Amino acid sequence: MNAINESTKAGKTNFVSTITQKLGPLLGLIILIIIVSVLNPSFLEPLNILNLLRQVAINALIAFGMTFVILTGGIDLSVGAILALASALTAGMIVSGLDPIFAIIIGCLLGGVMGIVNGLLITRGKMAPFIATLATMTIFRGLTLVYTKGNPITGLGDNYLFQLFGRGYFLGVPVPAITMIVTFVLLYIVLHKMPFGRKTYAIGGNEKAAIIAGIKVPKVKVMIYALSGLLSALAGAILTSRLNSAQPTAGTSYELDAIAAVVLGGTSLSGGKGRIFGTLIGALIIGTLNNGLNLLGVSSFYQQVVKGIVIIIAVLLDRKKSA
Amino acid sequence: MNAINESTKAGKTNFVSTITQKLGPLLGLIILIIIVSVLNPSFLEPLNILNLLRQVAINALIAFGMTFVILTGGIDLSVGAILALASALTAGMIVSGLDPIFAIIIGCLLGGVMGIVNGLLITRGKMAPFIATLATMTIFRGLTLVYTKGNPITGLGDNYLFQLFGRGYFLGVPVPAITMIVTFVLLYIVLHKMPFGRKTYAIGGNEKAAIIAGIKVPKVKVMIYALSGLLSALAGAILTSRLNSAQPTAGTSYELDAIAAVVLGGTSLSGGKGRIFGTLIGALIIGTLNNGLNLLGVSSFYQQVVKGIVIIIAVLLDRKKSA
Amino acid sequence: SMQPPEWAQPAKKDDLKDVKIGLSVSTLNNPFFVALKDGVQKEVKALGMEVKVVDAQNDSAKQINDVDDLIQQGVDILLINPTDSAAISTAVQSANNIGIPVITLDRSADKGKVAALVASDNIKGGEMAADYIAKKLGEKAQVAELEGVPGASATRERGQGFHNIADKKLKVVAKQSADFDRTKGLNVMENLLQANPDIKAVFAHNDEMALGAIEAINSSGKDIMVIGFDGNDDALKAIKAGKMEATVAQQPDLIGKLAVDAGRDVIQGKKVEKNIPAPLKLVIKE
Amino acid sequence: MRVSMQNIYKAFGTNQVLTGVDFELLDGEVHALMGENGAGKSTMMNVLTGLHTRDQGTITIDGKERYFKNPKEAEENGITFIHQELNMWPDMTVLENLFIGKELRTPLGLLKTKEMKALAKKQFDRLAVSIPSEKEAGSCSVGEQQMIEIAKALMTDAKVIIMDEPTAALTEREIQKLFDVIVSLKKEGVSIVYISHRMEEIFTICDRITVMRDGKTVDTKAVPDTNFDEVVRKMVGRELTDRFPKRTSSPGETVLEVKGLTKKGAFHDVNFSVRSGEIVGFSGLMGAGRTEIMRALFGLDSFDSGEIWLKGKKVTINTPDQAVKAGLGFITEDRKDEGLILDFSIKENMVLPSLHSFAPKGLINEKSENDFVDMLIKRLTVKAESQEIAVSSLSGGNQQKVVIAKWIGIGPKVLILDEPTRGVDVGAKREIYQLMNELTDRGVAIIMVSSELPEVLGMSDRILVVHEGRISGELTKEEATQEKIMTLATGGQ
Ligand SMILES: Nc1ncnc2c1ncn2[C@@H]1O[C@H](COP(=O)(O)OP(=O)(O)OP(=O)(O)O)[C@@H](O)[C@H]1O
Ligand SMILES: Nc1ncnc2c1ncn2[C@@H]1O[C@H](COP(=O)(O)OP(=O)(O)OP(=O)(O)O)[C@@H](O)[C@H]1O
Ligand SMILES: [Mg+2]
Ligand SMILES: [Mg+2]
Repeated sequence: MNAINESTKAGKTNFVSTITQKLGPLLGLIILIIIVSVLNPSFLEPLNILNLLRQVAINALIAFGMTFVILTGGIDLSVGAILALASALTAGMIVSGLDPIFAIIIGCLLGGVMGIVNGLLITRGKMAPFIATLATMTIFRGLTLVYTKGNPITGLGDNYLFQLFGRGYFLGVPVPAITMIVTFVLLYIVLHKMPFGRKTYAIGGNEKAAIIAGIKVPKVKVMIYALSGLLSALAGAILTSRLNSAQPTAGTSYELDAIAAVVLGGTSLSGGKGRIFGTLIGALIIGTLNNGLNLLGVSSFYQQVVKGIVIIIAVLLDRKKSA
Repeated sequence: MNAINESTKAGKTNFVSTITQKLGPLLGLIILIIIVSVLNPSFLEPLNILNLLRQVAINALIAFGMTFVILTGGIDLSVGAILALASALTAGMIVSGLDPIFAIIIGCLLGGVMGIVNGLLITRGKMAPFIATLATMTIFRGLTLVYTKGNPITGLGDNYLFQLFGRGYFLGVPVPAITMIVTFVLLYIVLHKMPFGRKTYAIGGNEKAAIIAGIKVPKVKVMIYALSGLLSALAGAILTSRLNSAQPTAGTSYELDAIAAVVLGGTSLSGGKGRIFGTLIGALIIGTLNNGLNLLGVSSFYQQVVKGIVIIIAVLLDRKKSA
Repeated sequence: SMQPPEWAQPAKKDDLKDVKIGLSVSTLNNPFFVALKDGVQKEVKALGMEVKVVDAQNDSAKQINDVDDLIQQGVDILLINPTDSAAISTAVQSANNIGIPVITLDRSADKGKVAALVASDNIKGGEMAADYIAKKLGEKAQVAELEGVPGASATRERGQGFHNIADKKLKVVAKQSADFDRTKGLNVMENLLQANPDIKAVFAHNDEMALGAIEAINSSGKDIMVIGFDGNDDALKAIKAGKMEATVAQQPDLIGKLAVDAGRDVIQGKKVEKNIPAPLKLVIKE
Repeated sequence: MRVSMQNIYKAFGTNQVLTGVDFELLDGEVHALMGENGAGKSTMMNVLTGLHTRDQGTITIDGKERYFKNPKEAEENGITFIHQELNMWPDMTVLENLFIGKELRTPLGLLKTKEMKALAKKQFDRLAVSIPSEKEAGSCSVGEQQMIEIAKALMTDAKVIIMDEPTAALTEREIQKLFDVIVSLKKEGVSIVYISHRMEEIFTICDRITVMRDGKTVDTKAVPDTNFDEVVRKMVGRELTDRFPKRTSSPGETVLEVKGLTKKGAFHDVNFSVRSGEIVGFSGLMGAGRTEIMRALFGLDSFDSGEIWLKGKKVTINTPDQAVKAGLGFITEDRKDEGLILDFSIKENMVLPSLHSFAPKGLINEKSENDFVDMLIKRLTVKAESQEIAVSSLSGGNQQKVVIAKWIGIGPKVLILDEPTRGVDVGAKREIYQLMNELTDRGVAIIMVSSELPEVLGMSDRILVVHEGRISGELTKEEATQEKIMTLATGGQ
């Protein structure tokens, strides 16, 4: 019965619900910020906000790619593994003497190639995205360990630009935050102002109808998984710079954080509905939680409990509104 | 295009495809066993087979519950966390003097209760199973750490029955393997010979129609998530007995192994299609891989790569057949 | 620029009366680090100071965020137990930038200025284990090695130390990773026994894996010597009960205590040793 | 069983669907329920059987007030509903489908498969169909699936059976069988609510007619006291002059030519051509293979051999995007499943196949998009408050217009319409016919697959009949009659 009523959306309520739907996650973020800063005013200090933005950047970048994937009704569990493998390969190139910036670019492209593998397994191989990316996650993780022999790759030199990439500031703003914002703007345009975005939504909304409307669904999907891989690798490059090394186990369970950000941002896991702005907010919510709970001195054990509960509450509130 | 063709299935090929579909995973297992035992004959030694069965039991039990969940079109990411929490609680009760067998029973029921929480979030809260169980996974993991303070719980005494439960033999067969087989038979009957099983398939096949047909979908779903929780806790009890202690981080990423077993067994992640016998085979495939790769002395790095590739090949072959 | 903008720099504190210590632990899912944390907290309490604890959950990226957050809370000194020596460098450097002294525990930092490192010598410990086996079982005995999480510094160092001796005096017939995890130690050991029935001894990179291996060995009915590393409660009990041969015991609570003491000295402007060794001892059944 | 519904109100959100509807069902009568798409027929019956709860109003059964909590309770009390949308489990067997939720079981809770099989066979015999009970339901034809639904209803000892468009997917022979069953049920005192958009059927089988409009009852009359035109007038609220508007365009040169199209097991040696401005009707029995031919032509399914020529040039069409590029449009028979993206707005659906023409520089030009959609909405008289509302909230007829509008943007050379008016009410039907005329006036070549003979006869310039995957004959508009088509469709000469 519920399942049927759910689809009940009359024309007029649509407008109102679109508004609350758009503002829902933002409202959640604001409430969270108010709570945290009342409990510990140092949260609002400028340096902390800058730190927060930097901390959020990695998850946000991955989550942007994940947004496209989830909008098509898919999922990408391999993002963390791609991050690790691309980061190891990039570091390897740097150590072997390649120009770091050039290495980062190649690393991102390699991440894109790993994404293409996912995309081909899903479109050509007709595998469920969950299981295809679960398998490639295992494989990429294994390859990372094989490549690094399980050791971190260090000795990345002190190229200034490379260090800036993860740790520096530009006009007073952390560079990773700038990377995040620029990427956001670009992807926002792609998703909401360009045909590619429409196709993404269409595939998630009704794949059969999208095919019949002449959309090259396999091509679009492969491109989207490639995007997800590329962004994971970009996040990996930031991490490599921040950690001044490539860690073989980097990015473990980052897929879950990214998915949580997407869902907190109001995007539906069944595809076709959602917005990338929501994902940005979702990533900020998770970042604020991590940062805020640390500032409040909550033990890491309880932090997990609180994070889980916040996710549930946020999603439940979102449901309520649209019901 | 693919999506549409997929459903095109003419009547005649049906019979053949049902046969290969039923035998597919079994065939895969047999091939795998042949390969491993040619490379290292000690694989087939009786003791190794008994060990293998014991190692498989934990994943298989969890995967049985996961089969029901996936058949309804859901997913349960919290199984590993439930295993850990239930196991910690059980150990806590034993340490505080409760009869171990009694503690195990209570522990399993508590696991069922955790599953009910999942079920209610999904049915009442209308949350997507992925995100609901992702959140409870975090929460249960956090609670486990809070309860154990991050330390293993030891000093479980030497109750003979309790030790038998994870480590003993009955008629020459490891007790966990017996538990697994008995559970399998019971669940096989429930799934294939009783109305409850029909309802499970009906929900996954067409939830709206199931509601109209008068199936109490929320009730069935809650029961299924409870079953999944209960079986995870049972697996936890076996683990506790085997390790003679409760580990705070027990069961990490067990959900992925369980899902892999279900999918390798030919059950579709979109629900409504699959068999529990396949899951048993799937768990044996994964167990054989783990055991065999160890026997062959393959480094754990390459093991991951091989596991991922085997999953992909198995699923692709399955696709081919039914196409 | 590599520095945060002027307007965002926190005001430097000069009131040293109520000292606030920040402790960043690599993980609290492991009794060793729990004991280390407890050691810190106990000493802090004894000295009447205050401590903030954050837990990186074995994630290097989370750890440098954690350190940022500690700095934000205005700690006067940072005790860092790094998840990884290379990865922690940036965090140490950002603390250096603001002038907060750093002391590392158990593991070092590759870069940045560290006032002191308090640690047991893992390489030495690995050597102790190999020496002990060679002494007990004679040279060329067949041994297996259960490795920790690939890439973790403890895995590398303990393995390195072990092989320093074992490669000469023993015959390492198998090594597999069991991720410092008891369950994996059990399963991996079962399988290793199947493949290598003539193993006489096992060196595990930590006690958890050793305890798992013991369960496997017990059910196989074989008599194999197991040496662990860490000296946690369970292991000590097992040694007492005669189930486990020995463990290279660290004293994590002592590491914590020594670190706090060093921190106090740094703040009071006293000179401290760059390397503060925490005693390591081989525990066997008396 | 007598059922009386009085002054029923029901709203979904702010969408007031039922506004004080009255309905009275007597013992042993066949009562037709008629109305435009979205008039609220299905909703009223869902309120009766407890799937939806009413906002206001009273329901009495045999004189006593009675409200069911869910469809199962209604069924246990003798009211069974055969839903408009098939409630099938394609991956389960026919037997499992029949007994879902009411399996027979032993005291131990085990399934009694043998008994259930016997019961199933009994019902299928009664309907004179033979469907193996172990067959997967998804591999049954749509007609067979409909028969399974009917058998399911007959199994319940119902006193009232509600049939919501039961014949939409049945062949003539199957419809006749169904009518026989209805007559015998009536004799047993079973009352039947019969919802259909097919006028001919209503006047054949029903005793009384209730007409609904905009969520209210307009009138209830005995069949002998009314006629076709009166019912239509009451349904649409105005006079409808002729059902099929006059064809005005005259065919030009050949646009599409299909030569020797063959797919083993589906269709063989299919040859035909369509000229610009021409409507070619494809007739045939359900399952004759018409849809499969069109899907292959459009690149959705593969075929084994054959050629496709467009404007005198041979083209390769392996995927739908190639078909769209070549100027083909395809309005599929299942608009919800394949035609529309239900959560998308009218606008987003309409511009989907021609997206790139609105983004010449990469960015979508929203202004030209809006103008274009406004123009289409006006020209196709789509009833909607704005182009931003989701198509899921439109009535069936309006949804179908959106599907057609979608293809106008690509400037199609050939438009394939598969069952363009299935489940669409008389008023909307006429508007769709008019639209087809307008398109042919502009030179579009139209292929219309339809199972409704009056429609084929009324709208086609030329009629091709398909029988078991082969074109069994061609009739001009002038020579075509129902009888001739039926003979060809059943394989006679
Ligand atoms: N579950 C629902 N949620 C929201 N709106 C609904 C729902 N069911 C029906 N409606 C709306 O109620 C109105 C009436 O629908 P209903 O299905 O009763 O019409 P109908 O008379 O059966 O039409 P048709 O002839 O097309 O079957 C439509 O506008 C429809 O969109
Ligand atoms: N997706 C499908 N899955 C299974 N069988 C199918 C599918 N599509 C068509 N069929 C079968 O292929 C045969 C031809 O069907 P097709 O739909 O082409 O006939 P049709 O003449 O267009 O009739 P209809 O009016 O039902 O569409 C039928 O027996 C049908 O059941
Ligand atoms: Mg209806
Ligand atoms: Mg058709």
